[in-house]
Amino acid sequence: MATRDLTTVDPRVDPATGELRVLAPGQSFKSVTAKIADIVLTPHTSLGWLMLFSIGGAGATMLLVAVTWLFLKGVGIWAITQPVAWGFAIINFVWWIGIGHAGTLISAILLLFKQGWRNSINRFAEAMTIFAVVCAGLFPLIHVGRPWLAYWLFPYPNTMNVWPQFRSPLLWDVFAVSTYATISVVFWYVGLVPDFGTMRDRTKSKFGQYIYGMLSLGWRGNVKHWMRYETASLLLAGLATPLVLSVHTVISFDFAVAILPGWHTTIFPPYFVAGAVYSGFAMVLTLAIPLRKVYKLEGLVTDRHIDNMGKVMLATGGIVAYGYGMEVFMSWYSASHWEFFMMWNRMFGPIGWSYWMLIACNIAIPLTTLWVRKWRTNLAFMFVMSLIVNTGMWFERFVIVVTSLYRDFLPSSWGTYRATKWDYMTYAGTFGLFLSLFLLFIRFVPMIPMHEIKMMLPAAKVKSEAVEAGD
Amino acid sequence: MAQIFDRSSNALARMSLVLTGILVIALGVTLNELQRSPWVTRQGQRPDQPVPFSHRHHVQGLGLQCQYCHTSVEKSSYAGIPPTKTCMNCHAQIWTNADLLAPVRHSWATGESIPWIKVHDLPDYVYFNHSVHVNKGIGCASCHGRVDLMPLMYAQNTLQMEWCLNCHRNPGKNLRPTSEIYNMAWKAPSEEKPVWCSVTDAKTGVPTAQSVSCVTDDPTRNGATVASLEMPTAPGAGTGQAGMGEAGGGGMVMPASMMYTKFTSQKALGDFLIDQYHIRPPNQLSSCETCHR
Amino acid sequence: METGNEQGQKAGLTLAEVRRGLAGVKGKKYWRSIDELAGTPEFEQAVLKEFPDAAQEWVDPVSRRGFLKLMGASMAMAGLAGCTKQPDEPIYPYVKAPEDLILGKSMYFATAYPSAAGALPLLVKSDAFRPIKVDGNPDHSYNKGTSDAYAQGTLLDLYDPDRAKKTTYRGDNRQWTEFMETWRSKLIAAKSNGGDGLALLSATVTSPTLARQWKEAQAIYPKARLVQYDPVSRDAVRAVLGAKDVQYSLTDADVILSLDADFLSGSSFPGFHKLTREYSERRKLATGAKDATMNRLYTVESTTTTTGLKAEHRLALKPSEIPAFAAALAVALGVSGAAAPSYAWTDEQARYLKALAADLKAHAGKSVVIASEQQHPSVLSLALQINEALGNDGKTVFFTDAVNPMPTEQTAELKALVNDLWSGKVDWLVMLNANPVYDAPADLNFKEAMSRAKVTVHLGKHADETGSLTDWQIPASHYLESWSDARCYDGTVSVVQPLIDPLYESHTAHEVVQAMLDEPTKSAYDAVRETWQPVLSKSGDGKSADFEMNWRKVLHAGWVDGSAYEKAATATVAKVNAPTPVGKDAIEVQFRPDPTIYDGRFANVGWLQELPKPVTSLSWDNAALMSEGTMQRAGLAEEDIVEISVNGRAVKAPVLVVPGQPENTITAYLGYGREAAGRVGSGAGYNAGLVRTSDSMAVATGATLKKIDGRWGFAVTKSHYQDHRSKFAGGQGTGNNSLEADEALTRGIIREATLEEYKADPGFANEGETHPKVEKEITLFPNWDYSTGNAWGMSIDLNSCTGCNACIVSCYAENNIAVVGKQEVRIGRNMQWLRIDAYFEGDLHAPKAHFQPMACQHCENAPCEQVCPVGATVHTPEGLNTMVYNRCVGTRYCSNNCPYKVRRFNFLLFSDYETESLKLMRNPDVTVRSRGVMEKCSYCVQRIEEAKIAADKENRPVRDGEIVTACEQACPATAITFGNLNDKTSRVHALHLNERSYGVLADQNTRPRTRYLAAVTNPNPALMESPVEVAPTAG
Amino acid sequence: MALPREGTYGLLAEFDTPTALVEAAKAAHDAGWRRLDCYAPYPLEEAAEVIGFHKNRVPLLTLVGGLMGLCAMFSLETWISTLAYPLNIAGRPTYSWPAFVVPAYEWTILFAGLSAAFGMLALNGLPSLYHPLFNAPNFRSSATVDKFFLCLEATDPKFDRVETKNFLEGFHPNSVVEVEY
Repeated sequence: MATRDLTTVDPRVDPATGELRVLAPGQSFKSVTAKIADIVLTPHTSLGWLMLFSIGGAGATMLLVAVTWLFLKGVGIWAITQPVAWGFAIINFVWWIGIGHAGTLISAILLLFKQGWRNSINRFAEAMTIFAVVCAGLFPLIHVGRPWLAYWLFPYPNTMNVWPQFRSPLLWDVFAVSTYATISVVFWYVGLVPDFGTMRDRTKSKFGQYIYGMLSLGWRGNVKHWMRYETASLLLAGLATPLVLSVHTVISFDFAVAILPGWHTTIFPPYFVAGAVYSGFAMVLTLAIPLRKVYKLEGLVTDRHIDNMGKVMLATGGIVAYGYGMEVFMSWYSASHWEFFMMWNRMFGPIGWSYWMLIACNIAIPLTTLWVRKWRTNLAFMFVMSLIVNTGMWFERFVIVVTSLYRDFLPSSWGTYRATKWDYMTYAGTFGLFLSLFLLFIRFVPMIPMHEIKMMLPAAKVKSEAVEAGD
Repeated sequence: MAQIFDRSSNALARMSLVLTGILVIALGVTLNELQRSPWVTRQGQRPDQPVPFSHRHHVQGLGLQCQYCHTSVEKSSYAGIPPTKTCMNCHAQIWTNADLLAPVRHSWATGESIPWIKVHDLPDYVYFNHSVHVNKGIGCASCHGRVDLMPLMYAQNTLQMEWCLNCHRNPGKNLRPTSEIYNMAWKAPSEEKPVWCSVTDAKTGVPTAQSVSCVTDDPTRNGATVASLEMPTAPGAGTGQAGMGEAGGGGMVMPASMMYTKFTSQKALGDFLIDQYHIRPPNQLSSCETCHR
Repeated sequence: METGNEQGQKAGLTLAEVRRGLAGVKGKKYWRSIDELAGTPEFEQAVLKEFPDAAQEWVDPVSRRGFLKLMGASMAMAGLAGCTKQPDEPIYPYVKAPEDLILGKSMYFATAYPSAAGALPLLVKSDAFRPIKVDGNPDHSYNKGTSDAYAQGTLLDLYDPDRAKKTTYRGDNRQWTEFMETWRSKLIAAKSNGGDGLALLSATVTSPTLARQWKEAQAIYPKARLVQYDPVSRDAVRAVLGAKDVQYSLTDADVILSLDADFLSGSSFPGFHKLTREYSERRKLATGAKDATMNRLYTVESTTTTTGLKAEHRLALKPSEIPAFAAALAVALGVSGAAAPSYAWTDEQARYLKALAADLKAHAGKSVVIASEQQHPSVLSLALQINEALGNDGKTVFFTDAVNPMPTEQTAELKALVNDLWSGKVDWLVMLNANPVYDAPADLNFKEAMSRAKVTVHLGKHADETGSLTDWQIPASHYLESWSDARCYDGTVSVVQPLIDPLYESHTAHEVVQAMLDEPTKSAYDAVRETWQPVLSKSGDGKSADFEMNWRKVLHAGWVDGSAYEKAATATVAKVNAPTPVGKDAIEVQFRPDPTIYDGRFANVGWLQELPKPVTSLSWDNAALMSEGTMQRAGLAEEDIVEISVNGRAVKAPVLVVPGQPENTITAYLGYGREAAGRVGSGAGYNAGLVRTSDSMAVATGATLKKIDGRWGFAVTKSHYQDHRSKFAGGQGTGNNSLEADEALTRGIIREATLEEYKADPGFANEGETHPKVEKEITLFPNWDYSTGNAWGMSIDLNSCTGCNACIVSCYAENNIAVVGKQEVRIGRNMQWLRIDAYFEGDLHAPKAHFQPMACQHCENAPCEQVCPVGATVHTPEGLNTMVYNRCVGTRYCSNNCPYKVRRFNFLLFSDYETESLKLMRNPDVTVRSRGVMEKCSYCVQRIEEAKIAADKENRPVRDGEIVTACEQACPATAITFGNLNDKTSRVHALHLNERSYGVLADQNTRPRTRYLAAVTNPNPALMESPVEVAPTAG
Repeated sequence: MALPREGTYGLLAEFDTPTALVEAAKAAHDAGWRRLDCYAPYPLEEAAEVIGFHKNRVPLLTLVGGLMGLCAMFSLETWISTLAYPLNIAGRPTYSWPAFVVPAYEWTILFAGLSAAFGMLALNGLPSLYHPLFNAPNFRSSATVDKFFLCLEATDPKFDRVETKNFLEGFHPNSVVEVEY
């Protein structure tokens, strides 16, 4: 019944299912191709793009300055000290990596679950992943005291006959993150190959033809190729799924394996992963909502997507909330003074405000409002919400790293932590880097996978009798 | 529309893929070689010294003892570079006008040091101690090579960590009787040139050398009638632990002078000396604090 | 990375070269340019506004070092081995080698550090003739090898790059000979009138030779005068005992009373080393629990000191109340003729007095009362009378001739001199190692007075406040550069022999005074020999002996045998009556020698500046120390700037609260607010001397406090956070007890019992919920086997440790630890490998405190090792947790995972690679750590290896006591013991088996190799209702 | 296979709908054609089915790759910690296999993923930037956009320029063009 009414009132709803439509009606192979490819192929670059890009560039430059100064002077220009020997660098690292997770999740896990609606957003979600990992990967490299020796973390034959120490979670990070970056890039590129083919065939410029031609590796849509291609994509998805889970698990080991109260927690892996997806989807929203508006993609990225992403955030946010809850519960239930004091200090210690900050941003605000579909499909609301959640997730890492460290076992060595301008500059700088990379992406690469959209069009269906015909 | 790429491009594309692979590997191999190359290690290079001092001439030719110049090699971590005075001991009388020796005379006259260039130059964070090596049966030649054959001094070995570990992990293969430390021409024992060693039962507190005495010609020929088969092979209840009390070969009854064990391989001699000299086990010798502080 | 090693030898070999290099080098400012400003509140405000730690980064330009680091980086990349391709390194061999020198082997020479409190016999380590470590002389009966913070610091004082380097006349360079000409000609002229108008102003004369020289000069110039002055004088002793000194012996003292005498916290108190040793020996409880005996310490003091905090019963009184209390005690003990001013003691105080008197009576003859020398003379006088009455004289109290050869009442003498200066009676004023412009009493206005003299001469190590104003400034030689002699506490004469040629064109007081004699150019060396010729020319039984041989013996041993003073059981004690206290509401300001930089003479010694002061943990500053009550009544907060007006003078000082400080009492440490101390000392702290007048050298009363604008940034190395935990979180919520100590006790970090409890339950340290015992068998993986070979371990006796800091400075010197500067310390980047944690327990008005030296515990299951991705910190077969600097990439993960937080990280390039003189000082056996590298206590691995090699060469095991860590070596209380746990006969093995031995945080299963002996106190049952000290009445 | 050949590559028929393509392909396959291929702008399973393409070897490659990664890393870790330079780390056993699992796990995925991607390309004979089909004018303009193609290749024994053309036109394609090498 309800669906009937909806059809009358709401054009966005698919009368067949009563669900919001994944694609707006009236798309054809040609129109889809044109719509998506022409965003890239248009020779004229919009002023808005240029402005944004210069902002991004400025940010990236600031990052460069900050890092140069860092290399000249040493990590001492940051606020890190005794006992808080890790600070912004590690916080940002975990934060960015977390954001990356949504991309892989959308492109891999939702693919396995045959969630058709993912097709419209997985391309730029993956791009976001890669750029986020780039920003994240920067930090472990620059945060070490002697960055010019960072390559010692890799096992390679040397004249010292010494090797990395494989019991250290940091070393696990090296492998987890490098694998994650590689697989993400490969997955992304594989997805791009056929579309590069389309671009090759649509672009007028000789140069464009060469570049896209090479990138497409000579793709020509042979159905056998398509079959292998589909298998490979599925396999990659199947591999990326355990990978994405493992990456944040390993990162949570950086803390969970240590003996520090507040770090030494078995619940970290699951709630780190959930938190990662949480923040990741928030970031996808932050990007999708403006993109959709600017490039008039409402037809391809519909309210259905926004709505679903809202639901995912609701779910993951719930898991995160459960994680916080368990931490508090265990600090009481474990009857361990260390745990108890840690939790007390987290809540009411000198920088307890940061804990309440994260509770507000990650639980209080989102988990009370995201239940309502009306709000879930309200763009402005969702945009703001996505920002709030990412702030909250940053504070989660801040709380874990700093408030656990600054008051640990020996009261005599308690200290405090005050970020310096260099901390802020480096952090802000990575936004610039991320922004510029992302802008380059939407300018030169089709931001929505055309062949996957085409598959979803009604015209793509082969009338069944055709196959049986003649038997 | 026509083709974008011509026929050859397929071949090219695949070739380039293969080439990239090869290049990466090649780069790795190069770097790996580079870090061990003389360009980095200075191995075998002869720097320009203020005086072209020839070890060959002084050691092989004139038969000077190593310690005559490197006085503190047995006592200190630092073997010692001879003061100008040491040179002048002789060169006040001979070659008094040789142009080659002008820097020496200048130094002697003005009291300014002769600025030699370090040939065996360890990184500053490596704490090497000559005295313990010399006292524990590592000969000069083992590290410095046949100095007596070097007209101009150069580093025989890389002196890189891997090279040090090579011996610290298996000291036996370079050990020799302390009496042979300064013998440049010392060769590991073999069937043709065996070595006979005897043990005066080593009591703790006496310097290493005194507990073992070795000879290179058969002691049984000159009088000592004891057959070496009566010998306990490689006497050694020794814990191999420096100074952990009872030394190998303790419970022997016969007078020391008569009890010679014959060694025909470096392996056997090495094991024997490891016991006698209480060489620390590899895990201790290759432990970081041994060289880095 | 670099070691002192290479350049050490080079430098050692061409000293001339180094001297050239030293001429006018400006070293690296590890104290950061801004620290010179740091004094001014404006700056502090600016800094506090944002990022105090980063502010400097804009200031100082990108350093050459910075670029080198980057180049190093690229080079490192090139040679994958991580060590860059090294440039040619030169070797500079000797031309003629000294025959007794073996390069690479250190030599040890006996000498002594002369000080007004009595010389400290030393054995100094010298590498290639560069003194690199100062330690006590182990053979000397006075200090038995122990030392103290000051003495350790004198090493850096020697190499201080800011020392005066040239003789100057009104600012331009002159030769020493030119001065001698003028000086001689003046003397010749003055001979006729008996030297009228000649005045020498010297720091307390400690050298018998100098005294002899002066006596002879006096004979020639009867009208010339020598005035001695030190801002920390011993006038009280002079007033009471004249030319005698009093000595204490605590070996047989069951009850010790300290009347404001801070004899445990540092060598500013005469006999510190001996007293601390004897005090702690009586607290070792070596006999085990059953028949354990201990001494008991009462402290009545006017500011919180470690002596007070170590005391079983501490009573905090205002400075002016102390004499009255002493008098009251004397009366209570029936001292004949003692009269106490009537004063309203609170019940607590009265009760304390009663119990104390009773306890002293009960231990007549086995007790001792020690009085402060910085108090009103009556305190010392009364203390001595009490001792006499108790029959302690001859048992625990002895009298000898004064340690200083020319004992005088200095303040009075200085006053007289200044009057003569004003009245123009002085035309030549020669100042020897004194800095009166800075430290003379403010009312004398010495600066002006000095200008009245026709010619002023200053012989000093630095061109300091005085030296920069005098006509002549002559560089003075450091005691490690020059010949002299001095008497130590028991009177034994030590010969001060130089360890190194003077680094600069410096000279000694001996030479200046010698110039007045017949052989004007006789060297200090000859002068000293001349002094002791008669003594050393006869043997013990008075027969004549070979002087040269005896002399060589003396130089070898370091002291003249049998030169100790006779100990008399009695002396004439001047009876001084105790003045009436000024009343509870009057604010008193008392002046004390600083525990780290004394009277300012060590102001430019980075080690001592950065050293956290006992009790307050304050470094790089002094402060107006007051109780919280006083602070609140004055409407102040910590770090506020307060103007203290007293004696009609005023000084601005930052405020810091001290637990246990008596109300309305402000303690001001001397020695700060220097203007011409050098790059380190100048501008640090405020000059308390500005309100110190000649009639209130110890205490100034009737001060008024006024808050003024601005705030001060303190560098306090430990948070002294007060508890605001709500009840549910287990807090008392009074906001008045230390969270740290509460936690420290709950977590079993500090474990303590009273003697009774200990006897009843010897195993108290390893029982109960907060004192868990850890079973080695409970483990997931097989335990590593350390049963063979050496297993290094350490034991620290918390009962003995008095928190005097000697160990920390010793560690500085031994391990080339960098000084980082105030700003870095403020944000917690101080580099000391060893720290002394002080936990205040209970009511902060009358706290109980626990001192705990904390360095790397060398855990067998070291959490730091497991998390290092490059294996830069690993475990050695002998159980050391070793740190390989040159493998470290600096992830700092180890520090995060270290439960003891004893690892230190070079966040910036803290080590000074540029200053020439400092290179000479470095220990060549320890790597100088560069930027980005983690470091920590290594159990002095360089000493371990040295001993092992020596032992291996002799085919013997390392003997117990053969390896002594730097901290152990310095400790006056012998609280630290290091050794081989596998050696069943070693001391440390026994101590680890002691029932009081426990591991800190052992419940984390870290299995520390350093274990602590739980403290046991011996309180007086009569005062047990309040086992903690008595709170002063809030005024 | 990249050898330049002369003459005809095959005949190319263009269709508007996937259905038309599938029907034509099925007919051709039933008619005994074996050297034929279909081209579509998106994965068109049915087309592959009807021309007899059922399974591929990408999964096998992936499995092999994964196992290689696993063995490589785990044995490297074991060798380093127990043989190359055994050190006492925090008193842990030198062979701390639980710690070695993580990197081994990551490398399994890394190698598997790479083999999947590159295996797929290799099996598809990519890159092949030049291909005769690109000579067909209509192919490049629309094959990757919205049109569906069936190509009967000259190498098939049944191939005959005229018959085959007629045969294809039987399916009413938009066009049938001859493709040159």
